[in-house]
Amino acid sequence: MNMTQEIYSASATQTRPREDVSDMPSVTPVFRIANLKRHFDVSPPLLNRLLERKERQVVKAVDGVSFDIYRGETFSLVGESGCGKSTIAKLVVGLNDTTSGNIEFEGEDIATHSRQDMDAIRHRLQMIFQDPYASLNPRWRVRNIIAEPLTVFGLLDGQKAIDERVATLLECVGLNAQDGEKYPHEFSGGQRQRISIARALASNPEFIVCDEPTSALDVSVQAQILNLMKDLQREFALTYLFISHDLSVVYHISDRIGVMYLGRLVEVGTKHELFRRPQHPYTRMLLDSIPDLKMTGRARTPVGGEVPSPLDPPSGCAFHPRCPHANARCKREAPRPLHNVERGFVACHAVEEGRLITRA
Amino acid sequence: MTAHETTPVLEVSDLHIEFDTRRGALKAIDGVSLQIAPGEILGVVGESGAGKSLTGTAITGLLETPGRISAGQIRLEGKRIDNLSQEEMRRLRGRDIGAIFQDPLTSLNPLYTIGHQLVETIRTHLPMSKKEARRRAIRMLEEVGLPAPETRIDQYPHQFSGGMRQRVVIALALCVEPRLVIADEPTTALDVSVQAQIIAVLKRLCREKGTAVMLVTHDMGVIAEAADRVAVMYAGRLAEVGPVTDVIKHAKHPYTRGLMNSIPTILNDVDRLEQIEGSMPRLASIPDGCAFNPRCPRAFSRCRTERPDLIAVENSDAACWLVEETAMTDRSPWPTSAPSPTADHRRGANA
Amino acid sequence: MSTTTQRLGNSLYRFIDSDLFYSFRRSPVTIVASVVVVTLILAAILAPWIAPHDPFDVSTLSLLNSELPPAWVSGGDSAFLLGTDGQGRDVLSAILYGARISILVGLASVAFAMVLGVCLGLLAAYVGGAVDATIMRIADIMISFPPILVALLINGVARGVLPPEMQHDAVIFVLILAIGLTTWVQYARTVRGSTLVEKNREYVLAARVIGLRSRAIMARHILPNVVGPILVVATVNLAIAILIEAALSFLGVGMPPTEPSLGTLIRIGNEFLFSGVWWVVIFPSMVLVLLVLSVNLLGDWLRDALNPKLR
Amino acid sequence: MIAFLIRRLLQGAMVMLAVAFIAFSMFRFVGDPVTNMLPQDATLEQRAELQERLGLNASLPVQFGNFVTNAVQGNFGVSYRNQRPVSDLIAERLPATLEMVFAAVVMSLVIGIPMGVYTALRRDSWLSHLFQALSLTGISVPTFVTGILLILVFSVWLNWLPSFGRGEVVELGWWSTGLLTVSGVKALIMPVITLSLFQITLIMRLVRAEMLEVLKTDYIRFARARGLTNRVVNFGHALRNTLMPVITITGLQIGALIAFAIITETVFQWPGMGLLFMQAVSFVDIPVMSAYLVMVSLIFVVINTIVDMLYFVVDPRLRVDTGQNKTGA
Amino acid sequence: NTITWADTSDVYSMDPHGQAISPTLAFLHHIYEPLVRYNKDLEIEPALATGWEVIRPDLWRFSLREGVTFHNGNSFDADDVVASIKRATHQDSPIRGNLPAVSDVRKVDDNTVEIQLNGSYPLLLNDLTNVYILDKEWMTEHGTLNPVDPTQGDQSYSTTHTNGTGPFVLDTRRPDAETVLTVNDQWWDEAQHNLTRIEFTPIASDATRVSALLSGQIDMMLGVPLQDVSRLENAPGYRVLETSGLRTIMLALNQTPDSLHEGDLDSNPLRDQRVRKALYQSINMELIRDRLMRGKSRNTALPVAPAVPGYDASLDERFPYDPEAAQQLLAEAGYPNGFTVGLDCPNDRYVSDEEICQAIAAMWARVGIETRVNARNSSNHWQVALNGGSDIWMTGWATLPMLDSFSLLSQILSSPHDSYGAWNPGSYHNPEVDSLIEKIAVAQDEQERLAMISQAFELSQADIPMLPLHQQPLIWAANDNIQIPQTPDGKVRLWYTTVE
Ligand SMILES: Nc1ncnc2c1ncn2[C@@H]1O[C@H](COP(=O)(O)OP(=O)(O)OP(=O)(O)O)[C@@H](O)[C@H]1O
Ligand SMILES: Nc1ncnc2c1ncn2[C@@H]1O[C@H](COP(=O)(O)OP(=O)(O)OP(=O)(O)O)[C@@H](O)[C@H]1O
Ligand SMILES: [Mg+2]
Ligand SMILES: [Mg+2]
Ligand code: NI
Repeated sequence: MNMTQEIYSASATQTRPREDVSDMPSVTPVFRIANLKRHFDVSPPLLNRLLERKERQVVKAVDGVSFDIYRGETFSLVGESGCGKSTIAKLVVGLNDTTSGNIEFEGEDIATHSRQDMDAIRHRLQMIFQDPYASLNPRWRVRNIIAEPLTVFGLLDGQKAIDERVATLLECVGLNAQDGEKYPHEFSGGQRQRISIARALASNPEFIVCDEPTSALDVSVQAQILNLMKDLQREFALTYLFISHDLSVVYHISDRIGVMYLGRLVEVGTKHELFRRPQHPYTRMLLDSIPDLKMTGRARTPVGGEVPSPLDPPSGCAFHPRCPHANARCKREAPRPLHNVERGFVACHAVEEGRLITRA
Repeated sequence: MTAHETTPVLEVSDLHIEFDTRRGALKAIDGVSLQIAPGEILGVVGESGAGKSLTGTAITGLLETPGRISAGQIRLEGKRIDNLSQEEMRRLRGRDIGAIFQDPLTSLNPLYTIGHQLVETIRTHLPMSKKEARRRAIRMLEEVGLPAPETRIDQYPHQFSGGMRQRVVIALALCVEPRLVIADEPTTALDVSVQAQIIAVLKRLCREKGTAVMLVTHDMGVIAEAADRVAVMYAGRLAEVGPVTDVIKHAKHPYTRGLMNSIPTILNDVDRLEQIEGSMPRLASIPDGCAFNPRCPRAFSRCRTERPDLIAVENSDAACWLVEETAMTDRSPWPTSAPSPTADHRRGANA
Repeated sequence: MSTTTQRLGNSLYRFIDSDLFYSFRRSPVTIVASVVVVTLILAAILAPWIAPHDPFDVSTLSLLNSELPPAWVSGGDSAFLLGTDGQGRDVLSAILYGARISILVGLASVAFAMVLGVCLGLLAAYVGGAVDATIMRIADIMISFPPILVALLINGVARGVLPPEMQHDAVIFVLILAIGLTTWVQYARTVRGSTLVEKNREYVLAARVIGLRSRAIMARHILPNVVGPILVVATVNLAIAILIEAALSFLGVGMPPTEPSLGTLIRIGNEFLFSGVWWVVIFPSMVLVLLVLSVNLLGDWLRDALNPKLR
Repeated sequence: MIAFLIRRLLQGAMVMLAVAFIAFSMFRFVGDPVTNMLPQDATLEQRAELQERLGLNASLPVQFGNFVTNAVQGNFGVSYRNQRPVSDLIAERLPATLEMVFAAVVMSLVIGIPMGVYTALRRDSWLSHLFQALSLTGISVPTFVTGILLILVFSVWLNWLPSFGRGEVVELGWWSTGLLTVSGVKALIMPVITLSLFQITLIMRLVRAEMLEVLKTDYIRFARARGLTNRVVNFGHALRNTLMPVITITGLQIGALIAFAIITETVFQWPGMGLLFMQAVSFVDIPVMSAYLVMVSLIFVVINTIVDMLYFVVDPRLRVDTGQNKTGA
Repeated sequence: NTITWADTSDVYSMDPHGQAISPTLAFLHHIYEPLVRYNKDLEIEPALATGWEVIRPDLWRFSLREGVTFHNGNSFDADDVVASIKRATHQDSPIRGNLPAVSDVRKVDDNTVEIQLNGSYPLLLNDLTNVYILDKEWMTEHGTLNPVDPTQGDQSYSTTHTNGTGPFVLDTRRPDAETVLTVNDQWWDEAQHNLTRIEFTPIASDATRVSALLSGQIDMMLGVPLQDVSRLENAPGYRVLETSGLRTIMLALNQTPDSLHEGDLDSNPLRDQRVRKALYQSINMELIRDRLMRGKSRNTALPVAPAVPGYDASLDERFPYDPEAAQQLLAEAGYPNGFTVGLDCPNDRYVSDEEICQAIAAMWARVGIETRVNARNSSNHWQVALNGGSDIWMTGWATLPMLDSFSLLSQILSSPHDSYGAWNPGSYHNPEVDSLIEKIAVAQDEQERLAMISQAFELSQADIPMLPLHQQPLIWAANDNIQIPQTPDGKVRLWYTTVE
């Protein structure tokens, strides 16, 4: 038996999952993302292309991604750097325009929304960012930072109402109401992330995108923030799109997880499905590469090779150069999602063909 | 303990580092003592600002004003190096002490080929012709797992990926076979998958060459995987030092314990993580007594007045009064199950 | 009411406690420089009240008083502390009024260049694409053209275009325009650079998530964060603007002798240098150098103080 | 690389055209050459006739068209004042200005860079402070004041150096050089000092600032950590990286120097292009003014292009792939 | 013996017919010669012509000097004179205006030429002093028989090369840097100089020029700034040469427009003789002379200098300086509180031009006239002034090259018509003066002519068409060992110069 398997079985036996797939909070997706694409044109200028016979270069940052997010759940995206996680996050909150595909928020396609239409729903979507130092305007008082969504959306009238709301929000995220008078640099990283969260909560959103909210924080602080997020989720019935490359964090916080590789989702499943029975070879590899505390001295099985350049992704299944199970078909043909688990899928020829035995 | 049988490669005793600022001297490192034996990998962990890098910097002699070593000694293979002249220290660097920095993207001079940088390093320390040095450089690149080193040696840093560059940096740090390598967060800037490769390379090479390594990181996973012993730093002090398994599994210091427990794991499903309330104090406002006392759930009056030294307990040393007390009462300081997390998270971080 | 005063007090305390103020207090040279600058600016502003004579009021000039040496030199007249020029104009008063014009031209052209440069820089960085390319190309052209030359040209054109009776009053605006047009590039570049950095900062993304319009983001978020570098450029450019004005006046295309700036005073006085009437050139030169030097010192200090990397 | 060059050249052509147009349209306004070209007793008809002959009555686009067509062929007309082909005049003056500017550039680099390096490396030594203080004074004293003072001291009081002109020159083909005679070199000293004083301090401050930045970078720290000698770190690594922006600025500054030469040449009566220009301005010698502007912009364009090319030589990041560096993570 | 000297601007061209600029023509006189020339007392004397007779009022005959050779060795004869005068009066010649009366020139024999005028014209000799004779063969050889018109993009061999008959030969020339002449050993005249070499350098900046003299780089300079005179006088080894020049500085008054450009008066006070007189009487010329001009200028009531034919000492009495009277006059004219007026000045043309304007502005201010001084470089100044854009403007008139009062009368005091009154944009108009001027133009009898000139001056003086100020000084400085004659026309004649 291999190490990873040991973990899977161990976790399966040790604890019961908090919630089962069947008692998920909702069955209607809040978000329905279908065949979403976002390409960036990074070609050299025309003259260079003409003279140096270079091709037009396009980064397919997100290249046909489909998934649903259900009300009240935490859906996570994991994957190596540059695989397109942040791009999806930005697309979802409307910071980026889609190249093609749909983003349906409660049945409305916001990808094609006009500015005005978008304004109407904007306050229901919020975002928390990675860098607690860069995400707060250093020249603004915390009070104003948190109040900004309130004033921009015109949610509250009167300075007094706003002040009260800010105070409540500050306390809600575990800070003092008086802290509003201070400037961001007077806070530690963790406290700043709390301020970010308070700002995100200000407009009473239903849905929050969290782009690596803890990866810049120390573990002890990370625990505080993760706990806070969970508490808030319960209290305000929030839905999270959570992005991270730390699998342990993802495992801890999410209900369902999508694994991305070079702009595509290779596997989606509930966290227990995914961690106990990873199907895609890439998911397995990722799981194998998690360093784990309790396994001191164990050599991880490093994933071979490096992430290919997104400018020039491999043909067929983008993972094939690093995949131990790749064959000719993998090189040729991109796999289609195989919906073989509830609320999830896997995109792999080997799984589809049954060449790969699902572990555990 | 076996580390004392031979002279340690590195011996830091009671190191103090201060920064002269406008508001007086700040004690950034306050009495840190460490030893690393040949071939041993000492992991140094701690929160951001705990003083990990500073310790490493002091050892390599690269501390810059306004920072200065205000007390303590640093010995390399028994020889004092903290009082060496700049020039003597420079000769030591690279030859006896190698260093690896966090960001491989910026550690290499973009204007020179990696070969140039390798050869120049080798020739600075070893009397070699250019040709020999180049041959050695190619061998080094091969050892760190750079494919096709003969051709890639003449390329510029920007032609390499992040992981490859970090391999080059490792080659640079190890090319003269130093006795000690200070690796300051060598994998933080890299992807998880690449991280594992780099750690593997570093570990293999140091084992093979018997190089002692001080591996600075805040990633417990990396420590668990690579280190033999761990030093946990908190607010410029050592909280605990001990063999990696002991520290991780049976931490003696409440901070270490809290730290370990706050790391999410896929081994079990928990709804809430255990959390240490508050955050590390700023250097200017380190509390009296144990630096951890305001955040410590088990702090008692002595902790607030008297500063604990490292106290040996089992295989480790921990700077905690609890350890001393329990040693006397001969009872494990910790109940088998962790104390339940504080009830109200909202009172959290107002330290 | 009390909260505002408290807040004010708070801000004051914050400022006094700030690193900026600390580094200011620590640098005697900077303190001296700022005292000089403030004194000169005050003296210039208050010139109509503190100057012993009004050099613009020609009816008070008398050739009988021409070329009197400074009061302490034999032959000097205590009514004319620093002596008089060939028209019998009090040199001290002329310097005060001249500094007034030099500083006015300096400040106004810096303000003009700043507004222009900041707007264009923000626009270029935030809109990007063709707008960016166009603005920056123009900037490239402008920067490859030395200010003196451009200012000479603008001056020439203005002199030709304006009806003769307007030229007299327009000179100062022409100078401001000319100097402003030649120095906006630095602001644009600085702002563009900083904006490109800032606009991808997450706090800007956060504002965009809220749906804040670009203009509001630029004004409320980005601009306050790029003032530091702008301030540094502005201080340095103030010195440069004063020098350009002086150079233009020296070349004879600046302020007319009836409303002399420091540069004009030097140009006029220069002709007297060998003839022993040194005070008409030495004193204005000293004031000019002192002014520019102090502004430069302030700029230097500000640059270092605002650059955390150099601390 | 080729694409880059072509883009640069196109850009240069655009600049030149823009400059030509600006220069040209502006000259309609700078004054009336007629009064300078006729004796005082000239009659009204004589004046009208001269105006006509000068083509000042033709429409602007027509004049501009003629101008550009001629200018492209190197024909800028004949100077009203000197009555010689402007191209000859410029060719005659060019060596004087270029020699002075070149000497000033060399001087500012030779003095400015070491001073900058020194002040960056020994930030707290008294010599550094002295250099710093000097540099501030250097950028605060107007060029003309410097020039006047130099003349006063070295020509009038001490009588060491000539106060005007180029001294004796030697003709090397069409290039006349003052560098080969004692009096030529002596004549060069004060103008060059005047001209380069500002540049020296500029270069020094630039080098210092860049060097300080570079010294903070990781690769310098890493170079130190590798035990490289101070010399190698400071001069092999730090200086080389520092010099990149210095190249650009120096390139740009050559342009500025040519412009500042106007003042220096006026003060020292240096028979260069700047003096020619100033004389042309006061005489309203339109052909000379336009030619000067076009010439100066041509020099800028050429220098900037050379500087850009230099970058390709110096910076390996540009040499290999131009489009790539945008996509880095 | 070398003399190195400096003037404020360079010689523009080496072609004596390519321009009409006085200093350039004066310089070229060292190389080329006219038929008749001025001597050092400003009397006309024979040069290449030995004699002349007026055959008819419109036909003059000149006998030419024999045995003269050009610098290239060619001999001088009537063909050269004919070719040169034809060249100078050619349709495209820039110098055509200097010979307005000549309609034709004919060779009679090798040593005699006849000049045909288009009417009676008494000033032909004056005009001829500025027309130099070139060698016909040389011109033919180098294709420069036709005049050179730089405005047409022309330039020719003669712009940069010379071949004259004068006392000096062009050695080298670097425009704006240095022009070197060496002595012509073959000169026909007896040399009164002892020079072997002349080096000429233009130095525009006054301060630089003075320091060049003081540092020994030059031996002589023109245009000594007033403020440096005393210093040079006191410096050992130097000598200051000064004389009152021909150039009379005046303020011209614009009576053309119905209202002034400056200020918001809706009448033109300058049309009122009382106002003009008030302006006149409120200027304290003594003070200006003593202070600004350091006693070097010569205050004048006439627009011409004493050396100019037509000058009449009896008329040269200024209205006294009298501010009270001026105020009185202003009040009488209906401007008891004065008015605002513009005073336009060149700042690079005359001695202390701008300063004089400023001083006058101060004086006028004291009688209640607010004066806006606009100083411009001369090309801008003239552009504005001659197009009627100024209220009051400074102008100077030296009557050069003609050196006769007629020049001033016809250009400034005559109302504008035909070739008259080009410099009278202010529309001064007095029919009596106009008709006198027309008579003066053709008067053959010198005495009668001068009388008429005096009469014209007297008539116009009463009108106060402009405010005459002074004759500006001509100040040169040279090393002690240089002897050089100085004439009011300001021309340097080095063939009279000796160096010890
Ligand atoms: N504005 C852009 N222009 C061009 N390329 C872009 C842009 N934004 C992102 N990309 C490219 O798209 C790809 C995906 O980027 P993205 O930021 O979504 O990755 P990520 O998964 O969030 O990575 P990380 O974990 O490092 O945050 C990358 O290759 C990136 O270079
Ligand atoms: N130049 C300096 N001036 C003042 N304080 C400094 C300076 N450099 C470092 N410090 C302080 O020294 C302490 C230790 O810093 P150090 O870089 O060693 O932390 P670290 O443990 O490496 O943190 P990280 O994980 O963020 O790298 C920090 O609190 C820092 O604020
Ligand atoms: Mg991301
Ligand atoms: Mg660190
Ligand atoms: Ni032991």
